[in-house]
Amino acid sequence: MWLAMFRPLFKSKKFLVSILVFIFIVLLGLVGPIVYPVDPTGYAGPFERPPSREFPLGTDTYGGDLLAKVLNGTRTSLYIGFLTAVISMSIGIIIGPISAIKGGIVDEVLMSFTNIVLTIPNILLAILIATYLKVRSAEVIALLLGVLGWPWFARAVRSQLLSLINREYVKLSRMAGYSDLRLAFEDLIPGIATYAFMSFILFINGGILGEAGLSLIGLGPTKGVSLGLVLQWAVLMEAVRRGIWWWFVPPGVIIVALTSSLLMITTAMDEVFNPRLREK
Amino acid sequence: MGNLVLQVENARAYYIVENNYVRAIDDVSISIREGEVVGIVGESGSGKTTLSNVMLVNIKKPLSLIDGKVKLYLNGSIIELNKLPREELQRNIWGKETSIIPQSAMNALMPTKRIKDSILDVMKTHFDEIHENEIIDKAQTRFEEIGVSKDAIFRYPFELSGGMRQRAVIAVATLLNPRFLIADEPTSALDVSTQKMVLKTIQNLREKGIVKSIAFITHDIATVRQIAETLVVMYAGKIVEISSIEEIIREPLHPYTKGLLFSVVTPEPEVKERGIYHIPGTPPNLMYPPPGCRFHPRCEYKLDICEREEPQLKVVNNRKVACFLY
Amino acid sequence: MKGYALRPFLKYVSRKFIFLLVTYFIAITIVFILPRAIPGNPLSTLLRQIFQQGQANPELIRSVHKTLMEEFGLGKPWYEQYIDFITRAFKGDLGTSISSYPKKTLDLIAPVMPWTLILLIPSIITAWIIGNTLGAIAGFKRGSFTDKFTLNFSLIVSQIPYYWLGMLLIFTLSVKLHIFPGQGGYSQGTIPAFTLKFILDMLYHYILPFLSIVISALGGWAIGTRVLVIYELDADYVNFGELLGLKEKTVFSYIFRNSILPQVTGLALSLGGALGGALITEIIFNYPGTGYLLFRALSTLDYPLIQGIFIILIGSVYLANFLVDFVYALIDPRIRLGQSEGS
Amino acid sequence: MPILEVNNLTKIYESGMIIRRYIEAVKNVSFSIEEGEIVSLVGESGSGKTTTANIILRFLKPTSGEVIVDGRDIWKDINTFEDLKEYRKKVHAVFQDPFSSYNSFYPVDRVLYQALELLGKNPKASESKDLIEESLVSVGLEPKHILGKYPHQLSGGEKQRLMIARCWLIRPKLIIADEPVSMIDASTRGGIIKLFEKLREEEKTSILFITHDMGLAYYISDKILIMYLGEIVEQGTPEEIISNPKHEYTKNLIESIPTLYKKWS
Repeated sequence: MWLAMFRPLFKSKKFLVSILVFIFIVLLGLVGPIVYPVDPTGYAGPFERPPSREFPLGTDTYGGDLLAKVLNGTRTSLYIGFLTAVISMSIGIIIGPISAIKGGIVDEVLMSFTNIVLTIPNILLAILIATYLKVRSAEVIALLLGVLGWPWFARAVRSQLLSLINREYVKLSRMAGYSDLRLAFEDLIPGIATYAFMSFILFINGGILGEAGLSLIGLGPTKGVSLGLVLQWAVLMEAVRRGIWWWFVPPGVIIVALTSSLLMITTAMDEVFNPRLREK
Repeated sequence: MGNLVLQVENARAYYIVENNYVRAIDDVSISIREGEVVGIVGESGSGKTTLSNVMLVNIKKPLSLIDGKVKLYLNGSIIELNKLPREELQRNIWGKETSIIPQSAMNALMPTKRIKDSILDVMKTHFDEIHENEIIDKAQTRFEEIGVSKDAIFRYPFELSGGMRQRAVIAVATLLNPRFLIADEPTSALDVSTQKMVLKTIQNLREKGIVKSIAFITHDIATVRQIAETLVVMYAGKIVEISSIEEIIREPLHPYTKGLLFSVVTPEPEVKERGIYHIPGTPPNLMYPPPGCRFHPRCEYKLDICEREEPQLKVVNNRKVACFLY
Repeated sequence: MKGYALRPFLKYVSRKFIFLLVTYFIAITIVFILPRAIPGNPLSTLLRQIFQQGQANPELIRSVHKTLMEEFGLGKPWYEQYIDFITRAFKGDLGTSISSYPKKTLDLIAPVMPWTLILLIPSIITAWIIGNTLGAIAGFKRGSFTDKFTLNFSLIVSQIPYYWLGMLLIFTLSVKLHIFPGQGGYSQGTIPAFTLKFILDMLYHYILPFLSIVISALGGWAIGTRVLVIYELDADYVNFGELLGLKEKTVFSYIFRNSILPQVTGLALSLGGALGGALITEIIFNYPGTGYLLFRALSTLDYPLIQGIFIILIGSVYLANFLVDFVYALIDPRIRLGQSEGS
Repeated sequence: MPILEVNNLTKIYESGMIIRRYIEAVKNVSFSIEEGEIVSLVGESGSGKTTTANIILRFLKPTSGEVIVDGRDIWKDINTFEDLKEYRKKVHAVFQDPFSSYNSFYPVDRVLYQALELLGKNPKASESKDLIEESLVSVGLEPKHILGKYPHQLSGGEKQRLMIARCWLIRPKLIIADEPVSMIDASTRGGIIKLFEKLREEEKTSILFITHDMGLAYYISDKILIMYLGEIVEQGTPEEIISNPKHEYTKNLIESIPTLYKKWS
């Protein structure tokens, strides 16, 4: 059944192209640092060299090897994105269903809370919190972004579940003596699975872009390398105005390629699975 | 019998789905005459809604008119609607000569505009120059004729109750006194009390001469029986029987008509007496219709020929039926 | 009659207002709690740093210390600190800057705020209009080349961070091609004034940061509106309108109008994110706005200034949020007049 | 003893956290159903008939009043999961929408396996397979044509028959049939109606037939209850209701129903 469901996805050109791009970048991040084992934080050679055979992406002001930085940075950014997504999703997948299933006052309280977090400008809040944290590991950044990112998902899960719970097949399963837990696993979760998967992808994007933004104003991870940190140093060292394009172009290209390929994957999935968007 | 108003000749309209055809209507001909209300009855998948689109020549992807003609008789001349480009239909035919009361009248009016503004928009398509006050006056008169307060046109659709909204839609659809009006299941979503009100309204349209003739499309014989004189019965993209409604109720000819009529359950003693009937099986997949008569797999009077040859509509005692039994 | 018609509108608007007010209160509370709740007490770290920096003037250090102790009310019970904080915040006293001691935070923010508003408001509105129009056209012509192109373009563009696009624009149009200035809000050496010369100079500097926000923000709107329009294509009023002869143009205007309404509330929700992006864009462009001030405050760890900026920014976001919702309630008759439910 | 007894049932919906709003969906409704009886609950949309059904099915807690099934109060006397299962075996339902009665992720026969599980039978046992085939045949379905199919592969009528096959397996004492044929084509409706009648004949099943269609109610029921704005405004035998309606609402309703053999004046 699942296989048959996903088959039409592989007919979508958009899906195929974007998944290839995504896999390529994931490989860059996972395998790259192994294939190209240069210390991303170390001193590699001459300053501010344009790309050459020796330094495929050139070097920065401190003689750091930019290819090594970009490969390791990709890895960190992916890690942060993934972790952010896990955190946001976990919160959303707890709050949304509780709100939908419990209903009543529980629902109203949880949804008010969700709406408040939704309306608080979360980027600003992330900046503010990050300011007070002296040590910011990649995990802390992900936690910060993850904790602020879940409300829209919780709301969507709640409303989808509400429509599922009132479906007649759910009532029929209950009439067959299903426990709430069994009902959730057999009838409810499959119904929101594709949506949750698509949201997970969007959360990854949020994490990657959020990290880059925080890093750029000096609030990124305090150790290690990330794509955002590479950009931050490029800005601090005036790389843009001094024409050192190899410093700030590659990390940006990777961010955009990564996040837009992920977004395209979700769009392609939506076109296949959402009957209202399916081409006639 | 009055003069012809609209005629569909040998129409085939197919939906193109993944390199295949869904033969939604297949070789269908129908004539509508002045002053008559024709009921078109059929169940889901019978092609009745496709037929309504063909009568208006509202052919949009994935539907395509493979074959056939749609003729409108206008002041002695004949216009072949199927040959007109869409823009021409929009400007000179739709809303002006032909019109429709759609199935879901609840949401048929632009929700975020006052009804009067929607009316003015319609007028702007048909006339180069319009006088706003004149149109509003005229529209208000029509609203009152139909039984909606004339202030309703200054309201948004959501401010009107269900029955009022339905009638406002009827008023808007008939503002320009179209010769031919399609009512596409206009009452199927309504509670019975509202339904009766709407049926009366539609009946009045003809009595007052606002429209010349009406095609009333429905799945419910009991409803159409209150309003139509002639009944067209459709099954699986074909017309199986055309006759006066009284005769059909007295003596249905086609086995499908018979089955359909005897499955109707109304609170009448006759129904309890005759019992409730049903047709076994399910309608065919119109991507692969059965050979011969499309009803033969479900027909209890099936002959050998039914599997091989397609029955044509033929005249039997002043009635038309497509069945080898006659 | 008139009063009756107003009722749903007022109800909607006042509900929004109360909700935003409560949320703002919570946001300020978070601003209050954060420095006190985070382990390692950043305030004492800060104080230590001030001493360590060993600025020459011990008198200055002492008065900075005194002001900070007062403003943060350290030593007092937390609820007194809290009440102090809130009352001062509502009086508009956002504390004293450390890096620019003894200037009041508000006096530092006031002159840079207009720059941010001038950059942000026109650019997000422009992006909203262009993005929605593009998306609506694409949705209306769904499946066409225009649609596919617009969609793919928007999918990529929507993922470009404002600031990175800013970097690319500076590098190509300023550094390489010398068409536009790549930094600042106006030429160095000129003094802000209401002269035509200055305004032209300002606009000249305005173009690149403006473009970088507009281009990257429009993609998201286009994607969203396209889907809304596609949903609307099969709506009953569209089919009925067409069969009454409405021109394609009119039908499009109907669909456009109805799909854009939810995007108005979308605008309200996106403001926070847009502001965050714009702040960083200002940093890239050395644009003399709040973002740049914030960046300075962050690098000097000027906590009172950082807090002040946040209280103002979050407040502005909520104010704008409310205004957008107000406009929304005005233009959507279903909200203004109160749609009867379940009819 | 009646199989179902509903006494002074009231359901008020409340909403709003600060400003509370109340909607009375069901007002003081009382009726009873005897063994083997078919009772129709007739009302237009919004009359509260589905809310009543949901309360009897124990999906919704009433604000006040009691529902007694087979001598036990369904809220007071059902305390454990086992009690609930026992109750589920006694009361079953067939719903309006055959499409949303099936989860599209599973083959349609899942609804039958669920029923076997409820009865405590091992769905994998060969005896179970026989039971399933038997139930399919009894509702006029060809097992080969149904087993292993997914919901979109069956017609609405077939799906509704399958629902009744499920009732054949469970053999409940009471079936709540909530508009079971209103989404089915007229020409196939009769077959499903007959299946309900057959259940009543052979198993003495009581049926609460919820519908907006007075014709169906007239045809199938022993007793008709007319529901309007949450209240039962009139009840009686079909003949009494049709030929001699007392309440204004009922009169108007009956006058508005299109009839087949007589045309409106």
